[in-house]
Amino acid sequence: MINDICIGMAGSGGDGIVAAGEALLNSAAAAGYHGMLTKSFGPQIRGGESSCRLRISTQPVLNPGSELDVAVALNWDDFLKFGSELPTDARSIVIYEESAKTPDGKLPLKIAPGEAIAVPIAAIARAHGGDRAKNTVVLGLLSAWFGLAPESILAGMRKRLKKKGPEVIAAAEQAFQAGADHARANPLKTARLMAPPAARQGVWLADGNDLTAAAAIVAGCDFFGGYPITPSTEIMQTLSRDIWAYGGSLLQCEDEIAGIGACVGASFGGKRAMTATSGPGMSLKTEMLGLATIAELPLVVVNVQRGGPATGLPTKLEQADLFQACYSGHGDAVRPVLAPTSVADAFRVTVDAFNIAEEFQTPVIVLSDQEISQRKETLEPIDTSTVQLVERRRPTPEDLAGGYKRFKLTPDGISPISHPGLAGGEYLAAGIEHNESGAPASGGANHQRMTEKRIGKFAPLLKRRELFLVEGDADADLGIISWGSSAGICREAVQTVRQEGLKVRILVPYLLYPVAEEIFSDFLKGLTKGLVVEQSYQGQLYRILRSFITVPNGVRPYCRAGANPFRPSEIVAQIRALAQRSVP
Amino acid sequence: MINDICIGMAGSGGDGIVAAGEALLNSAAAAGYHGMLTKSFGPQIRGGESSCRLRISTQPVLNPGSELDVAVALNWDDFLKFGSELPTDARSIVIYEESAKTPDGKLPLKIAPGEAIAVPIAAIARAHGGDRAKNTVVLGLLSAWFGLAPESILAGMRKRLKKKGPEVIAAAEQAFQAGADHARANPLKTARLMAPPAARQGVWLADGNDLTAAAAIVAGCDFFGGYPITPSTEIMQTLSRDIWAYGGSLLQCEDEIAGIGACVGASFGGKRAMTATSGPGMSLKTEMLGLATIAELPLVVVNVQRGGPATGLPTKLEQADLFQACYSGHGDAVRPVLAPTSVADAFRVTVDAFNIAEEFQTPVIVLSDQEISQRKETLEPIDTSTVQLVERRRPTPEDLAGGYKRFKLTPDGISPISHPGLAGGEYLAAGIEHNESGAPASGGANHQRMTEKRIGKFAPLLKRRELFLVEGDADADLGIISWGSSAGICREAVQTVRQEGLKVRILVPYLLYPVAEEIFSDFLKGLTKGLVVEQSYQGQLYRILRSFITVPNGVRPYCRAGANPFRPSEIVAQIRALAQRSVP
Amino acid sequence: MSGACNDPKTFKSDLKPIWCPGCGDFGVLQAVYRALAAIGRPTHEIAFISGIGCSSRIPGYTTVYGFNTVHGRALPIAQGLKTANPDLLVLVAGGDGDGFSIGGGHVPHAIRRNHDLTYIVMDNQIYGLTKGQLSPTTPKGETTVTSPYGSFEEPVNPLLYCLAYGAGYVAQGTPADLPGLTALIEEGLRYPGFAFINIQSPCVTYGDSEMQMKEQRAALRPLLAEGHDGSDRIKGMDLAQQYGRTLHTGVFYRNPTPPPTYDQLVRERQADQGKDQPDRRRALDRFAVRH
Amino acid sequence: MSGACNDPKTFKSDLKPIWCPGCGDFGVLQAVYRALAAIGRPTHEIAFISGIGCSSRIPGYTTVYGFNTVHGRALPIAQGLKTANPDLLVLVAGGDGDGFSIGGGHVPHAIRRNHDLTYIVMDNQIYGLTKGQLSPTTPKGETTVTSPYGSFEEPVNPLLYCLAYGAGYVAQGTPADLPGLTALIEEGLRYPGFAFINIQSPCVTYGDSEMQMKEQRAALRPLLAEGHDGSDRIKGMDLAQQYGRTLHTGVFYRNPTPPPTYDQLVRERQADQGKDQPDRRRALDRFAVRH
Ligand SMILES: Cc1ncc(C[n+]2csc(CCOP(=O)(O)OP(=O)(O)O)c2C)c(N)n1
Ligand SMILES: Cc1ncc(C[n+]2csc(CCOP(=O)(O)OP(=O)(O)O)c2C)c(N)n1
Ligand code: SF4
Ligand code: SF4
Ligand SMILES: [Mg+2]
Ligand SMILES: [Mg+2]
Repeated sequence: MINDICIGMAGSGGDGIVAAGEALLNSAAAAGYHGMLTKSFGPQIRGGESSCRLRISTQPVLNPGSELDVAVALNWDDFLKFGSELPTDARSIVIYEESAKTPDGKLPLKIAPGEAIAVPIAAIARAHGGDRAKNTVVLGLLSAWFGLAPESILAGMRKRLKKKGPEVIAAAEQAFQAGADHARANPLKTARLMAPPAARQGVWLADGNDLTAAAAIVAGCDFFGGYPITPSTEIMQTLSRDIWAYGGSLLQCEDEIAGIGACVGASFGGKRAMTATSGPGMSLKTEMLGLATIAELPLVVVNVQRGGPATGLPTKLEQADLFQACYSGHGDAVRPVLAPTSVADAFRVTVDAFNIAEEFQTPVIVLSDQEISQRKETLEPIDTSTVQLVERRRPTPEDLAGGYKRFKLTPDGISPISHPGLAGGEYLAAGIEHNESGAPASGGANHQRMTEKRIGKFAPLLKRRELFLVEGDADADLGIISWGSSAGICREAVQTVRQEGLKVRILVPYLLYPVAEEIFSDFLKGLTKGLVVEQSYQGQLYRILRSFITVPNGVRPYCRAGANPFRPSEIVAQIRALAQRSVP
Repeated sequence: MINDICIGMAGSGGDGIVAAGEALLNSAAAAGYHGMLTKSFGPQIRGGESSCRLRISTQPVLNPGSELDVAVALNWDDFLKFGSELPTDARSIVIYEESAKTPDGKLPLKIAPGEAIAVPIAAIARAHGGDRAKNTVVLGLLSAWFGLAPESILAGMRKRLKKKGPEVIAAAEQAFQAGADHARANPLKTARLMAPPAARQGVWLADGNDLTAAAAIVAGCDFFGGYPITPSTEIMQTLSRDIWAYGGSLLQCEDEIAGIGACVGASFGGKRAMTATSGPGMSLKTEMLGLATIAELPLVVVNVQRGGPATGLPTKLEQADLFQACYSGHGDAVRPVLAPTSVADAFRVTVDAFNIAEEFQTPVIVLSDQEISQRKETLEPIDTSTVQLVERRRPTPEDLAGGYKRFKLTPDGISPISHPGLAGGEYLAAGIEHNESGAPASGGANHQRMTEKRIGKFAPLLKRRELFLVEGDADADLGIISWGSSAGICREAVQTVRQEGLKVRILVPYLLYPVAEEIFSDFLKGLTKGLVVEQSYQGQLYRILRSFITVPNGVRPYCRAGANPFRPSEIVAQIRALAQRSVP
Repeated sequence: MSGACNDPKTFKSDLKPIWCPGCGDFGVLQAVYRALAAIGRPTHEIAFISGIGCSSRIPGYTTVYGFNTVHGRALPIAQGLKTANPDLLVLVAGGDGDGFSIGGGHVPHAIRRNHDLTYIVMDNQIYGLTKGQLSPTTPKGETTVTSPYGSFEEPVNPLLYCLAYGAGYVAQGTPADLPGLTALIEEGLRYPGFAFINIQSPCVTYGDSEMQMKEQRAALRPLLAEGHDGSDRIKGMDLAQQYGRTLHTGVFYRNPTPPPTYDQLVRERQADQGKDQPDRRRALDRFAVRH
Repeated sequence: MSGACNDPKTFKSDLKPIWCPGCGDFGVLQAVYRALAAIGRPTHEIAFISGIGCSSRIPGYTTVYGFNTVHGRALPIAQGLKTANPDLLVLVAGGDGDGFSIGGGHVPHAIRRNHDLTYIVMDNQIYGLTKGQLSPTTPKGETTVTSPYGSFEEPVNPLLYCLAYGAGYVAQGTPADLPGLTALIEEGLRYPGFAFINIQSPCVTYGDSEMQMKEQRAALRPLLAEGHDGSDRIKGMDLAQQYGRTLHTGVFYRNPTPPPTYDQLVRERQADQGKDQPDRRRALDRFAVRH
């Protein structure tokens, strides 16, 4: 019995391989397993190659896994196009279309897999409903060989095909059974059956973009303004369906500048506003972010990172927009930057982002990434009844009585904020430097005070330990820091090496900026070696940390450019090697 | 006899106080003095208050000076509006309009000046040509009291008024003489006459924007695309007059995105291109900078910094766009950032910027600032005959013969670049990640290689010691780092304290990014204390340095928000205090 | 804020305008005071959004909620404000550069969405605030500090553009005819949908002579007097072609049957979609695959 | 590059188009090959600039100098290229979103400057590359993934806009009529000044039916056949109003007396200002106040 399985599949666009992955994850989730699914496509809009990676486990999973336990290739050309995204090793079981066999029978893989099985998938499919049934045959094969929730798969299939009538359902069942029969008739060299899932109360399934959109609704988002861009578009798509029902509204704008501009307007009007984009759009929003900063308007900006610079790698993972998130605008400005590490996190980070925006009257940047945004993941049910929403500080009647000062210098740097509609709160908001009343003011002393206010007000944020996750051994001399979707990979790697007896600890910041110097320094205390792991060539978080805190010499960046994600096994190897090395 | 004088004057818009400053500087320069003039205006376009600061010296000057030796107030309201820009102290001589006397005769200054002289400036003017002659009377006063080049002033006046006819000239001469007569009739308590200038071959006079534009012409600039924005507009204005004569062209575009876009197009076409803007425009150009980076197109982008964020302080000095210059775009990208420290520097930095852009096929950002851009400064004549222009690496016939590879991976990371018009060099430039030929490529390994190429190619730049200025004592344990217009203030402060016997050294980087780790580390070696001086609230260079090199604990940021510039005397005081402090 | 909402003085703030003496924008400000007084809504129910430029300073001189944003982006900001707060009366103002150069990409979209906004452009054919550069409405051949030998480009035609974009109310006025301008702004504010008013507001410092107001008054050609009552859009477009040559004032086009505004459509959809009064806290329920 | 410049195959690159089977852009590409062959200039004298979108991939499928830039900015880049290199033949291409949404602010300025560019928009009334969102030309009420209950906004009218902006050549074609489209592109390339060609290029994946080409062929309404020869701009504007309802093909307007292009004016000024052949190294001489 195994507890965790990692399956990768690839085929041509029409093969429905991604649909098979979705069906398998849905069924496994319904059966009570944990799991996640990531998809990858060629550059074509339609046709071309497509693939997915599926991980199913009896335990919670933190990432899409390491080398594949099972690889399914409907043809080798397509499979090989995904290179490092579908890595096999000497332990993998490779299932491939029999007719794709090379004349010499050799597999086009660098490492010979543990077991290679040619299956006449197309032929079986043709016998049971035709070419389009190939993915159903694959489901049959997988469910029988690996004991993957056959009942649940069949139930899902029936539900999905209900509208198409009983004949279609029957044909699908036959294809599925034919696959399963083939598997039973050709058992694996070593059986690898999944252990049954633990009994669970509830299982949720979501991808990052969809959950972010829903989280925004829970967080009271009244307005969304945006412009489509991969891989963030689904946030707008979901909200364009759902936001109206809650009295909210949405503008698909003419560009990203207008998108964030509309949010600035809505926020000026007292509403909770959000926009979502990716790198190129983020670059265009830079000026408007500065306006929201100086006018001290709450605003949530989600950047679903993809590979850069410029158009870069629109459909691939990279974590290289951190510099931009922290430092993009002209002038002295600080904007909080948060990052989820998983789909589940997307909920709390989105709610936190709205709350921080409102509390501190500031734009907040959420750095999601391509992986989180589009991977489907099982979640524990989220209890929304405990969510606390923070409202911006409204002026009291006294504030409004004697000449309302929108930018009043208060001890905590936060001034009561009015909005159009509120009698007595009229003021001039502006992008120009202003005095407490909002009138333009160009003096140096005033500018110093106002800059201090706008930056100093974030001090309490740096104390919020709940925006950081620390796991592992307090007495370790080796530590890992990682963020975003790389963090889930590192957390698993840390668990693995700790089970091997190594002492390690890991810090995962959800709040990336401003740098919570004390929290990072506390974590680093006692460390002589370690890694800051991030999917960017420059190791951006490492650089930013160094500029605020003393990072021990032995703690080094471990990073590379995107589209070639880390695997837990790789990080495990790095930690092992580092543990053995003596650092002077 | 004195060798250095610092004069500040303020009045209403119509008073012509700035014109008087200009006339005085011109005359002093023509006479062989060194000097500089900075101007400051109220927010009004016309009318309102205006002021200037003028420093004249027998020695080269590096900054506008400390507290004023001489203050001229045509009325107190206007004078006081300039607060810290026109600081007086107990040594200052204050000359003010008699009718602006307060009833109790007290001056509205915090510190009583060394000498306060009420002059019936308006009355004298009315007797000699009317109200408009007030500034001419002031010139007469100053030239007589301080021995400031009367012949040269008169010659300048005659030249300027030539077109207006002999009567106008005679009236002006009378007003000037009346002022001088008044001064002679009312000598200062202690005479302060300027020493005569040293004999000099040539004296040039220019402001930063004008010199930048002219430098671009020398540097071979073929194309300028831009959009007006204070305080950079004069660069475009000068080029819109001059560029055509050299076969170049210019587009005043509809916005800053189009401005830099046009430059990207011109550069793609093989031309040397430049744009100039300030913070808000820079924020808008972010996306296009990424395109130029990934397409590896040479391009010079001048950012004349003003106060931020957002509209901020459009006419005031700040050095807070460094974070943006280094880190603004999405994705992993490095773009060289250069900064002049004076008007004279604007020449070499502009030429360097074009050369670096062409050599490394990259956008280069020049961070000028409001002070440098608009202050007028005397310069030593620049010998343009020794200027070397670097051309981008063109493809050889062999490169073009066998399938030209635009992004060929070469040992130094620089690939021969063709351009439309060149037969055989056809290629696809793109914002999307590409392979060596330019075809879109989304694989991780290729992306890693290409990122490495784009960032690694700058390695030779980090060895260029000529892009750094080091002055002072090699055996000092106290050091200063400063950049941009603050650097000239610090250099003078260092000279002053060294004359007092303190051991200090100073590093002024013209190349701010990428960080030349070795050069900075060499400088810091042996230092136990010091200051990184910059006009930004956050101390941006200090932060960036820390993220790459180990900055000794005793070396601290000394910084504040803009519009309230440092003075040499202030830095001197800081250095003295630091020298006395023992650093643990 | 206090004072009667139909007294123009109610809308005058303590901030002293820093425009040059003789600038046309003073008159525009007066017309705005009067038009707002004619509408009579309280100051806190009004928002006045502008970009950057001399003209864009105007909201600061009023007592309503003002937002002096960034150059060229007043319209997107106003649209977000209005969409999320449909009960507000929202004015938008800016210069020719702000609106038709850097902000030109936003105009067609604000118009085709038909937000209920009133957009007044103080068209002085120059960049005033930055001291005299070529603006998109500067006549071809004109010399400015950035076109010292004369400009190469045909000017933008704000009136024709906005008509082509489908604006329901398109007018032109001048502070040289203050009652006329006031009436146009008032009508724009009352028009249910996007209203565009181009104002020939002279820049006496970088563009026009000090006598400009007088000259304009002599050159005024009220459209009504020419028999154009604004109901014929094509005729409006034809007349708009004379922009820059003839100083037509009045209404080029007024849609006699205004279609629903964006804000109305939004409210209908909200009512429609929200009729089951969903609870925000249940927005995640749909993610459950096993209960 | 080799091959005869009047052979369409000369312009076909090795990169295989990754458009969906049936996408209209394949036909546009063919028309471009043919039009370039008809012009007969060598590949290295041609530059093809695009934005981002399915349609914007087109330069990569040709053998000329291509630049697949960023979303919406092809026109400014092309203008800089052409101004600095007036001898090149410069084509610009993109989608309806690229050109009239994010890039919409650049169109009027490229046109009023009258750069000698040929701009072809593959108008499929949808965002193809990002998978089916509302585009500026999507008809009002249409459902897309971002307008699941129908869109609120009136579509942009690319033809009317460009006519209002003053373009000297405005045409519409479709790959369903390949010879017609080829002729329009060729004429656009030959037109001395800004030429705009709107192409009804169906997106079969997110917009139109697989039968779209056939349907278009049936719906074609050549302007010439309707008696419009393109010389009357106002009539062109009137016909352009039917955009989205009638599939007119052909030339809406062609300026019979094309004014000088921007590039010509630039050359004249260069010749004029540069007649004394100044030396770049002397550009600083004017700063001397004492010799
Ligand atoms: C992004 C950006 N670009 C440029 C500027 C500089 N700028 C401020 S106002 C202005 C133009 C003003 O002209 P217009 O809009 O016609 O207004 P006017 O001053 O003539 O009333 C410019 C270019 C800016 N503030 N922000
Ligand atoms: C700045 C920026 N915003 C958004 C995107 C995402 N994006 C790419 S293409 C596109 C729209 C494509 O539509 P269209 O221009 O009509 O071209 P089509 O694909 O339909 O041919 C969008 C929104 C981007 N690449 N860059
Ligand atoms: S510069 Fe022109 S537009 Fe600006 S305030 Fe002065 S007159 Fe008015
Ligand atoms: S998505 Fe549409 S526009 Fe894009 S390639 Fe496919 S059919 Fe063509
Ligand atoms: Mg203007
Ligand atoms: Mg499209």
